[in-house]
Amino acid sequence: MTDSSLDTAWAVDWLRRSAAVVSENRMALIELDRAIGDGDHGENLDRGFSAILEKLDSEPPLTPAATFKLAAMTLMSKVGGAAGPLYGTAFLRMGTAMGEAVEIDSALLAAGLAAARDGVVARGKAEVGDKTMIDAWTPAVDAAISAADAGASPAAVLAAAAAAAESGAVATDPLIAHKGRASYLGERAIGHRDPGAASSAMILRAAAQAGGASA
Amino acid sequence: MTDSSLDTAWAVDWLRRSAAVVSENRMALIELDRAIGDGDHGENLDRGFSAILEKLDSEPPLTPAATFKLAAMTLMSKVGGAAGPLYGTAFLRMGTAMGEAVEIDSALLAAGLAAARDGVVARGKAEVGDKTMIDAWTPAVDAAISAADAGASPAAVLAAAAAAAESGAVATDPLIAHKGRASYLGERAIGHRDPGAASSAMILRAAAQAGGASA
Amino acid sequence: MKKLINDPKAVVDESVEGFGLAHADLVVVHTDPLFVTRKVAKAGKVGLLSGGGSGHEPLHAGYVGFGMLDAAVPGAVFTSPTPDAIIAASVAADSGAGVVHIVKNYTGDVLNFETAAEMAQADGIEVRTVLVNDDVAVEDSLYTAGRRGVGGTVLVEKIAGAAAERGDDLDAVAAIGQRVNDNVRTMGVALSACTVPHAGVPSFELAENEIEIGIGIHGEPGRHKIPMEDANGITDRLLEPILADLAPVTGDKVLLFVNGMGGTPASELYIVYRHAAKVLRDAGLVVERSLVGNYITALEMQGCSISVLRLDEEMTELWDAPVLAPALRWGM
Amino acid sequence: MKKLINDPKAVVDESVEGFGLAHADLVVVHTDPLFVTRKVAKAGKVGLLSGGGSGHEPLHAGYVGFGMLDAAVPGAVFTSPTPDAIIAASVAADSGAGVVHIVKNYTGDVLNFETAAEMAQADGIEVRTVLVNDDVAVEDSLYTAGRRGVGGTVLVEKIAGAAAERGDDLDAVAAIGQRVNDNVRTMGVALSACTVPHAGVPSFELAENEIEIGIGIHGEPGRHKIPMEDANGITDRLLEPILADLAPVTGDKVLLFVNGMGGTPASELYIVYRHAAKVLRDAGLVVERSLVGNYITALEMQGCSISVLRLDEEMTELWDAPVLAPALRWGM
Ligand SMILES: Nc1ncnc2c1ncn2[C@@H]1O[C@H](COP(=O)(O)OP(=O)(O)O)[C@@H](O)[C@H]1O
Ligand SMILES: Nc1ncnc2c1ncn2[C@@H]1O[C@H](COP(=O)(O)OP(=O)(O)O)[C@@H](O)[C@H]1O
Ligand SMILES: [Mg+2]
Ligand SMILES: [Mg+2]
Ligand SMILES: [Mg+2]
Ligand SMILES: [Mg+2]
Repeated sequence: MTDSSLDTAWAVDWLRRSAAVVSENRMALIELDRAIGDGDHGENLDRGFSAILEKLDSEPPLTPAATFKLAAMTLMSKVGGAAGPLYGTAFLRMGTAMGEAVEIDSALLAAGLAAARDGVVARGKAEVGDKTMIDAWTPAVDAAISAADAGASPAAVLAAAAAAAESGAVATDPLIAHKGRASYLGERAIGHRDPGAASSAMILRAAAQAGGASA
Repeated sequence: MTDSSLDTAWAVDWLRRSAAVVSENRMALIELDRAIGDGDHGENLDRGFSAILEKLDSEPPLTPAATFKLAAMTLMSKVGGAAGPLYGTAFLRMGTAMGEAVEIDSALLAAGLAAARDGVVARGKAEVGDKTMIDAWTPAVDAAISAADAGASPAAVLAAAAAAAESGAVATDPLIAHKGRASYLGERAIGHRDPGAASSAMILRAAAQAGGASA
Repeated sequence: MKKLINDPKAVVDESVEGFGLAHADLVVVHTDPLFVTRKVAKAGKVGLLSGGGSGHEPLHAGYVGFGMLDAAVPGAVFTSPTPDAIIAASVAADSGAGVVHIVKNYTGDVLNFETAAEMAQADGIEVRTVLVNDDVAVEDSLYTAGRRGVGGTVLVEKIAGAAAERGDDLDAVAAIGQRVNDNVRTMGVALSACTVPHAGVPSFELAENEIEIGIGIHGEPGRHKIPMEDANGITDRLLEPILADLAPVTGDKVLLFVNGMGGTPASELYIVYRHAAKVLRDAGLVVERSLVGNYITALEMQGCSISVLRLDEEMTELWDAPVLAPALRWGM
Repeated sequence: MKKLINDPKAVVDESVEGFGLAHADLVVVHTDPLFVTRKVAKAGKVGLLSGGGSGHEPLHAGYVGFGMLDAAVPGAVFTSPTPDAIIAASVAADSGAGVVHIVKNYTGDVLNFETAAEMAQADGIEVRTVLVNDDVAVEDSLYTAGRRGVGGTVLVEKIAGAAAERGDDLDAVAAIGQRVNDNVRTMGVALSACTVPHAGVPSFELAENEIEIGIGIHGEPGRHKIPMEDANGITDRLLEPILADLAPVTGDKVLLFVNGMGGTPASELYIVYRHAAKVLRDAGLVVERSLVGNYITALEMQGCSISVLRLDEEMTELWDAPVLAPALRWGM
């Protein structure tokens, strides 16, 4: 791995850091989901990412794409609810976008993140402003593409994506939800952060930390 | 009615005052029963005595005995639980003991109270110290007989009975119960007053007030 | 207090009225006095009657129907019904072969049913009484009112009901009811108290991490409070006195009944059932029949009771016999 | 949080295991992935499968049996099951005539069942999906996830189950399921919240005199909070949007389903039933069939839902057809 590319170790580290941050924030995500959903988001993701850790130990993947496909299959079969298929699709599409590459440069990284986001949109049909994880992913992808176009390193691309995702998550606070369970609440969802946007920001921050740590 | 006897008006007044005191203390009796029973004693007696009031209006009784039999039949068919048959039997036996008399002197009054108490014992098999209404009735009957033997007026007999019943009720506080629901509690009943003893003391106080008021 | 009720004093009347409307194909509700009878009576059959305070639904009215009760007499909430209602229901349940009263052993129930039985007998109706007292939480001694009738009541009603339905005579029906009672033991636990509508406050206090062991079905406090435990631990605590008292021997066949107190999800009852079945198996018993659900409740109390009934062949056959009541139905 | 559970993470596995032990005569529990199938499958019959988050017991596993479901797939508490389990259950439920998936309309359920259906179809199993969305509390617009599937689900499962049992083909079973969904409307109320085991705290807050109108079955907040009212008032509030949306005409025959959310005594459900039956009668409708009890719950939540299903002759006939499942049984 060089300054200008990320490798399988990064992908694995990303997942491990995601597992750690989700586990640490399990209760916080439950609380967010309790307010405008059914209170299981933290539990569901924690179950899924714990299972990923076990899989990473028992069948270490050989490429970034294989790493993300392992994550996708595990999330799909362990998480359930809305987040399982959505995160599952995100990681699956990212893996597919990365093909056989073992070194991920900034352009491929941005393309991978865009494919992940497009996968979530394809499954969930949410638009920006619907108060879903898309409100974190779309600004993250936009920032990643801009950074990559401007010649930034993969680590910088990830840092830009994470920061944008965090702002995007915060920006869901004043919204009415149009998708997912929070949409049943109408105006009562106002003032609450979308749990999926919050977890997406955490996971993208984990990607940046893995990128920075190994850069 | 004279100083030396009570009449039907007294009997009716007793029941009316009992209804009033039970209704006023409905919640207090519920609380006592909630602590060591099932929390219905106040509700049950209130239902019974309210029904007695209606009956007294619609079919005014002509003798003390008829008054007490009306009370007995109403309590028996409206109260249920343990208190219904026990109070029902008490008033029934008191009525029977008074026969056709329209003037109740101290001796007959004491005999009536004793018959009432004996009826409760016959049905419920409780002894003094079992933490039941008998712990109010037995000292009341003893005091009534002593007073009558000493030549006291009926009003004074009732006052003595009421005072003794009140002490008897208070004296149930430290006891373990051997009859009724409170017996399931073993030592946990200690420190609580028996609800039936408490209501008996109230009802006997009502008798004395009716006697005093009309004396 | 938050309840789906109107006037607290009308709870029983309105509820039984709704019950009658919802199950008009099976039961008839009589008012003033209030009691419930089977829609299609069977001539010449021994009548089976039960009753007691309300708040234990579906007990007893839910068990009125083919193969179970002929009449049920609901009292006020947690208060035994009065003799006049029991007598009226006995008259309705009698088709000449006599009536068996199934009475839970509480002072109030015993006194009111005793009075009613006396008066019904005086009116020429033969009455036998089966007194249910299966609760091992209560010491059965001279110094208590004796063991309470709890979960076993449902089993007595089903099995005696099947005996009456097949044509057993008065003494035989009473005898099989008694045999069920002699072979069943129950113990309960509460995680929360219930609130009697007319009282408006919970019937006892439990701290956030306390449970009440040896609870009855009237919101009365139990044997003692203990700190919260897991389901397996609680199940062990309930089964231990049951097995000590029932003293079954290896190879005995039993019916395992895990009953919800009203406010406990079915999923939790099955977690208790799972461990109870294992404990019985480990004790060398054969769980031949099972019942899991809210069958004898204490309003919205959270908790459960476990009953173990030692079966013989006849009891098993009568248990399996068809029953068609609002709250218990199989074979038809 | 006080619950009769062991490890919060093992609640579903242990509960379903206990369920399987208690009903070993009717169902088989498969683990890893977890699903439940009918003990005696019928060859050549269309398979009926449902599933969803746990915590709604007896839904769905309680309805596996003759005349109803062939398979049920329980997810984690309040969390849709995953595609692998749905696929495995679909394979088990298919005897060559295809499988109908009955799915409650929640994003999670829809996405997981969609994925599973795609993959099962790719494996050569014909799948049809009936999406249940009977909850009138939710606006069905482009700006929401659409109406939720709630109480109507039980009715869809029973009636479509009877159609499958009598031998209807795949499209016909799906069509009758769809017809039930099109003719049923539901609205719920909560008097208290429930506590998801892994969360350990109640799913929403209600003041002592507040109730939540338009509640779903996942402890999610409802449409709005209002001050506590009496049962008749609450019943009126639930029926009003149901009737406005269903728009029945005088003389229509309906099934009235009063469902308990898990922590409400049966007596209260009958008080609601009593008034609801009166309101429907006053609206010129004929209450032809009734169902009262805990059939689709939200753990120990206190409250209820009312469903009104407009019946036609075929639906009534299929409703009456025999069913033999752990939680619904008649005619056999
Ligand atoms: N249609 C959708 N498109 C994108 N994201 C969605 C959609 N529906 C729900 N989500 C996301 O899923 C999150 C909820 O996930 P989770 O709580 O695990 O599932 P469930 O709602 O099934 O309980 C929401 O906070 C939201 O970000
Ligand atoms: N065997 C008995 N003999 C005398 N009094 C009794 C007996 N059993 C119960 N009681 C009295 O009845 C009272 C309880 O009455 P109540 O609450 O109305 O009936 P229940 O216990 O059926 O709910 C007790 O406080 C006690 O005084
Ligand atoms: Mg959620
Ligand atoms: Mg009492
Ligand atoms: Mg009582
Ligand atoms: Mg969920």
